[in-house]
Amino acid sequence: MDKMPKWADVILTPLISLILAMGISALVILAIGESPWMALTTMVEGALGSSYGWGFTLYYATNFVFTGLAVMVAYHASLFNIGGEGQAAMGGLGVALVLLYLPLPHWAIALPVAMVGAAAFGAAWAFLPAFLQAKRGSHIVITTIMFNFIAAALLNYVLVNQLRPVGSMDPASARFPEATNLPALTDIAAAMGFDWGRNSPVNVTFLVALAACFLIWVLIWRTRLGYQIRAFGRSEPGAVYAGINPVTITVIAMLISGGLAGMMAINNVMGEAERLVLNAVEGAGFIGIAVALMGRNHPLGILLAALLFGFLYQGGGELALWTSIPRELIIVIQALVILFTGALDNMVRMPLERLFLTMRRTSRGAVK
Amino acid sequence: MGGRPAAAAPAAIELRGISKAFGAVQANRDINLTVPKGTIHGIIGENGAGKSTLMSILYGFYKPDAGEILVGGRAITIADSQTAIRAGIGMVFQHFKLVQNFTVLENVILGVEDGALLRPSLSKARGVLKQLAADYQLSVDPDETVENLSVGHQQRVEILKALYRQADILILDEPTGVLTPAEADHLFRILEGLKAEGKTIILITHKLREIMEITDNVSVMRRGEMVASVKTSETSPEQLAELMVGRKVLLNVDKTPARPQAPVLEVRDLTMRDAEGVERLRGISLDIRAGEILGIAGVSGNGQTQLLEILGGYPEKGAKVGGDVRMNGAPLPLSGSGCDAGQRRRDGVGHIPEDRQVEGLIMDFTAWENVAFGWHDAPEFNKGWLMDNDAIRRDAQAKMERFDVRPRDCHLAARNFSGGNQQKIVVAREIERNPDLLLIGQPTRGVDIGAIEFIHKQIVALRDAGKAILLVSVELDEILALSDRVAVMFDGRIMGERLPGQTTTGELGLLMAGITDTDHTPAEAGIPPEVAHDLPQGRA
Amino acid sequence: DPALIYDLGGKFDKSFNEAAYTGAARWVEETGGTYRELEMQSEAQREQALRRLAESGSNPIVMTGFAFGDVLTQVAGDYPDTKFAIIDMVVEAPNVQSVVFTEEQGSYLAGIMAGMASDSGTVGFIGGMDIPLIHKFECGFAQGFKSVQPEGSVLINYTGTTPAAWNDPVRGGELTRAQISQGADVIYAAAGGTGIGILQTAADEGILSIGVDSNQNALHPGQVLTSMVKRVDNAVYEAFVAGADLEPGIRVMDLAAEGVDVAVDESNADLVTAEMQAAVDEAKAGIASGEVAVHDYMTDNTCPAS
Amino acid sequence: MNIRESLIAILVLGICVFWALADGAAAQQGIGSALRLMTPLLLACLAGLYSERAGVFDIGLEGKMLMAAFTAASVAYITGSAWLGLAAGIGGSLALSLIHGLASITFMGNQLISGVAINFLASGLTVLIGQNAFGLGGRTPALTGDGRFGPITLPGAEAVADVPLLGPIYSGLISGQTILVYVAFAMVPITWWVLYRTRFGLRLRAVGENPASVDTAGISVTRLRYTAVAIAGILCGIAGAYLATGLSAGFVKEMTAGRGFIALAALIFAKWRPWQALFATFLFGLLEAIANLYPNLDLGIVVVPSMFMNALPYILTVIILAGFVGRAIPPRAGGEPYVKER
Ligand SMILES: Nc1ncnc2c1ncn2[C@@H]1O[C@H](COP(=O)(O)OP(=O)(O)OP(=O)(O)O)[C@@H](O)[C@H]1O
Ligand SMILES: Nc1ncnc2c1ncn2[C@@H]1O[C@H](COP(=O)(O)OP(=O)(O)OP(=O)(O)O)[C@@H](O)[C@H]1O
Ligand SMILES: [Mg+2]
Ligand SMILES: [Mg+2]
Repeated sequence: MDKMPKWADVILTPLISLILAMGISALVILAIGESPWMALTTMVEGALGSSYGWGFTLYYATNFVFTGLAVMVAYHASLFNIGGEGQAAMGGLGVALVLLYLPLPHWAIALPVAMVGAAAFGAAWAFLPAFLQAKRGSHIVITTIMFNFIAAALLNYVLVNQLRPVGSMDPASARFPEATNLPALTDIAAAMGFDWGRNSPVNVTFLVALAACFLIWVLIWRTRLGYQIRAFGRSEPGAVYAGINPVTITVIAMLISGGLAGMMAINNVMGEAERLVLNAVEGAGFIGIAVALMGRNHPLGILLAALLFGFLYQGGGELALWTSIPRELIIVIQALVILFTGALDNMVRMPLERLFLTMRRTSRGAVK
Repeated sequence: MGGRPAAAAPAAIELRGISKAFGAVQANRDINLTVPKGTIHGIIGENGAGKSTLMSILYGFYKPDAGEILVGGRAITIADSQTAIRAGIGMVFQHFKLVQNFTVLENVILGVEDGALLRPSLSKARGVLKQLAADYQLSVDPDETVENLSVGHQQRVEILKALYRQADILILDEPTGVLTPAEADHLFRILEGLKAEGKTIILITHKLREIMEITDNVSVMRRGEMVASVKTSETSPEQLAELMVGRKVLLNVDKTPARPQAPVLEVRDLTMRDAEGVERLRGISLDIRAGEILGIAGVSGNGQTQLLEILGGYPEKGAKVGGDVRMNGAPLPLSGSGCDAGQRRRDGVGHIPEDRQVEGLIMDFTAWENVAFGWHDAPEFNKGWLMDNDAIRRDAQAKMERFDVRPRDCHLAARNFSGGNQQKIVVAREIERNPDLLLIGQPTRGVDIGAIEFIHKQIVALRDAGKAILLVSVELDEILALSDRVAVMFDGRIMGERLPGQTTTGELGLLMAGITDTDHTPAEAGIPPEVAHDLPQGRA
Repeated sequence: DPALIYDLGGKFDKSFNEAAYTGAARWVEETGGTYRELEMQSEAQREQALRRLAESGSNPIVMTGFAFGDVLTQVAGDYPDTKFAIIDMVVEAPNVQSVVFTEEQGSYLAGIMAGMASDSGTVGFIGGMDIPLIHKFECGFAQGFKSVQPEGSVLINYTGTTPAAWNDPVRGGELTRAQISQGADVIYAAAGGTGIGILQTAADEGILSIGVDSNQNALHPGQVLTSMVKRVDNAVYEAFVAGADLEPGIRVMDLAAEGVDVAVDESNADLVTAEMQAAVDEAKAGIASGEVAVHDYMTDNTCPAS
Repeated sequence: MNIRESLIAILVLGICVFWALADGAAAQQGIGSALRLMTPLLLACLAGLYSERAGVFDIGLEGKMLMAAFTAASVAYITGSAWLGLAAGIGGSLALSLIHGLASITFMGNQLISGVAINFLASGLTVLIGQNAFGLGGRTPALTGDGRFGPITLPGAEAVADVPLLGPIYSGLISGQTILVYVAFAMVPITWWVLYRTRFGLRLRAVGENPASVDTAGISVTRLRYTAVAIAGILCGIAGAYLATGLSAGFVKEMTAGRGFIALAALIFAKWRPWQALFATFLFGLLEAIANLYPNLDLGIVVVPSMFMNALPYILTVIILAGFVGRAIPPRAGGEPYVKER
């Protein structure tokens, strides 16, 4: 029996939580002697006020969608994958190898091939933790943390010693061939005849991310595999009774998860940097955890949470770029948003539920 | 059974106008109840009627929205369980509140330690426990970890907890749901002993026989309200059943003699060693023919679970299984590929597992999702790559209709149904698959009599449709009522087979304790002496 | 107005970016002018920052760090009227000045001083993240040391493989202790914020350390042998002074151009003996005349001295 | 403890003995280094142990340590007293614990999200406040003198310094650490004792396994869990203070460098037990110390690049975990808020 209408739970609760987070952020900004209003307008203007700002917001959101989905798929199998960071980094390696060593004449061909490369490398990096968890009971949280460090070391080695052009100071691969560069959404808009700014990093990968949201939704809630993943995640003995093989499902779920995290590389490595740099993931793997949890492990929620974080990233970036507010403030704001919408949500929900319950009681009383 | 008259003395417990709502659900509505001192008071009611809630309020676990509680004639506010304990109330919950990886001693002293250090409390408790064990024949090894105890012994621990806290008023919520007849009988003798000492007991149960046997008074709840309170001596099971359910209930299974045909399942010399190397099955051989129900009686933990799991296609991890099992003449693989629960289902084996909440259902899934559970590969539930959710929902709705699952809402999560209704979902799912062989474990554990009647009918109907049924139950009554043949399991062996019409609970009870006709001492293979001496004596 | 963009490490990294800031601050002090400054949050922002600054009329735009190289190559052409200066990287474009430092030369001098100060014949090098740039420091240092003590040995450690390697003073301290236990009595820290822990531990344990980038001698007076200063501040200052007339092309900030040097001031005056100073001066002259060739790791990714 | 349970201990001691025999001097330095490196890990690990044993998962160990490192360094700098710094470190960490408690106990929120938020909060706030207060980009000025915890020479250390075996161990390793190291090590038997020998420990373990059992015994689940979370805060506070005022001399942004996560890994490794936590964190410290001492392992044919030596502790962890440690079962009620009525 629901205590309050679904819309209130889905819209009202997060909204009020968000307002609370913003309120506290405003206090923090006041405390460091800046104007919250100016900060807010700068953020909104910077993130949403121009095609340019939107471009960045969506670009970041694309990263978070992939890592968020990665966390989500594993989470449904009751696996806490905090290895998104390493898997995304390895995905970048996959993209780089594919694009540097395969002759791909056009981006439309390069994209699917690179996606395979990214997903394969990301999945490969998730395989061992998954296998060890399933077969040996090695806790996936430890192994994925360890694999993040190992991925960083491996990537460092490969970039510095193998992929770096001789004489280059930058531990980064060579640029990918021109032909494989993904069109930015602004270019697509221009080709379709309207002007949507230029030079913003959001590219076709955003559309891939939207498709991924949809496909993952289908996978989890519409396919047998998804059903098995969810059933296994809720009850392992139940899954065994139902003929669902725990080892297979653990491995498959983690492969999908790792593959998704790896796919993030399409956006940042292939779409934006157009070469592989060190630390290309920049913490998106960890943000993915927050995004997935805040999105209540549902693709639509993840999309919204990713957009919110994209907004915070870009708005916050603008704030740091063009005002004297230090960039760490944005981290604080992110923290508050995560805290209030993700962990303290019941602080808002409980009184709301009580309100709706009394409202229902009194209205029922009035009818009688 | 005459409790001493308590005419002048104040009632041990008096509840006045207790109401409690969980969100929009009114679990208790304006309840009044008086329990005289030194009596055993029964409370019955359908699943979800509000019995557990009412008792939890009395024990300070929930706070009532309205109402008054009088203990020994004095009105007190029971804000938490500590208050209740201090007022002399003890409660054994329906779902035990034990810490599984603690020892018995640790569980007993939790919350009533004597000081900041454990050692003195532990040694004191050890002494008290020894005394209690002697006084009430409630012996358990104080140093054993609770998860290693059988449910029956876990319940003893719960009772010991209450006695250790010197409870004068003892509430037991469905204590016999998990007990063998012998254990239940033993429990009742303890309760009578306690009553003789002047203690007051409130007993919740779904078993009318127990009400009639031991209580002085009985109260009936329905949909959150107290609909009747009567003297046990002035009522009958039929009347109580009707009060409870609101309609007439058939208390006995109505079935015609079996007409068995060709064997469906042939098990030869089935053995099993678990991952730790313990022998769980020691050469089981049995046959089940189409159109008959083979009942397996036995104290739980004697290999029934392993038997069901192996036949169901999922022997526990690391187990070694040997022997030969054939279904309709074809061998069933017992390990490796081919031995999985999905394949078994395709081979025509249905399975109602012993624990509906851990295995049979995914509690967070909706009812309709659970209707496809285990059968998610079935062609009618799938459309190419995708699952056909509409088809599953239609199927679920129809099944819930036929099996009278309440509420009839297939979008509700399984955990929001009462236990009886959860069980109906599982039964509907497995029976309606029309399997050649149906494995059933504990079909009616904790289910109210209305639902029991229904589930029993369905099982018999399946038999009459010519299917083979393996029924495992610790309820001897149930075994005797449903089975066409009864096999008794003890320590991984079949001790013997009987025909229900030609045996008694007494004889079966002996077999369950590992005692055969030729051998009248308890078998050495690890049967605790207290079980042996708890055996029911000729209650036919 | 000119503009300055700091790399991801941030303005106050106590080393490279901070040196750039110092240069800009000096310019402000001397000219009273104003400038814009930005700190990067993410890789993707680099291009955005460059374009926005260029479009808003900042000129010249100075950026610190090789990581801007790739982006600048893309962007510079779009703003032919804006001058850019990039530090630590060569970008070939008509409106870009590429400022590169000969860290190997400065490190060579530091190596000479270490070699003369070391009694044990063992010195240490601790780098931050394991990237080529830092190997350049390492290699120059090793060559300088070997030129004094050909039989001596150089212990080499890197803090890590993630950006956390730049901010882990605890690890830096432990690496220092590890090197000390292996006999090192002078340790050269090229590790950003991690270096703070290295210099601290060296001071605590009573051995000498060598700072990097900025002059860190004063952090532990009398215990920091010297600092291999990399005059990013000069590069920034000069670029700011040149303003829109900034000269494109490669600008090599070598010893001769006072782009790199070993710092001697009152904090370490007592440590630098006269013969040490003489040896350094001699090496400087040798390098200037081409008599002493210090190998640059970057040319072939190898180091003759290790 | 059976053989399997004490495997980490045997392994760790085995490595130490082998190392000491092979290269005594290096081993002494390496083990000393391991002791220092493990101290913050151990404290954070025990912090997690209290919290998680009470059923509150805590992935915010990193953030709490970071906050503590910052507040400790700031106050130690301002007052010149390491002890006041320690108090401030504990205070800073406790403040975050309170938030975690509020979110995961009172408001029955998601404990993982709360932990993530705390990590972000600490990472942002430390630099923000630090920059505002000291203007050094989040660094605090270097601590000197009494602003730091100095090494303590234990009685008799000099006397036995030259005795073989005992000398290197007692004078070289055991003596000469800062007080906080001894505190950390003392916390292991104390934790064991509290957990298994006191009423509080019994209740704490019970509330992490089955909060309903505690509730029906008339004990407040909320109060117990808050206490546990607060203890976690105090221990993280000591860990952070040790990082900033014991091991180094001031705060540098992000100076915890992932140690909170390693502590978490160690906690799982140790299966939530105090003695095993000691050995698990020692193992991590030891592996790191080994990697520090042999940065370029020359295997004759190939020189193992430093990147791989850097990753070696993590690789070995995975191998050990998969090879020996087996399944780790967390406290049964862990991660779940105690909800009585829905
Ligand atoms: N903790 C709870 N939170 C919300 N609702 C609850 C809770 N416990 C019980 N309820 C509601 O209260 C009603 C009464 O439940 P209760 O457990 O008292 O039934 P019962 O009579 O003990 O049933 P059974 O015979 O199955 O044990 C249920 O229908 C349920 O909806
Ligand atoms: N914590 C709870 N939150 C919501 N509903 C609950 C809760 N606990 C019990 N219920 C509901 O109360 C009803 C009765 O539940 P309860 O657990 O008392 O007995 P039951 O499930 O009917 O079990 P049994 O068949 O074993 O007697 C069910 O509808 C159940 O979903
Ligand atoms: Mg019930
Ligand atoms: Mg009940």
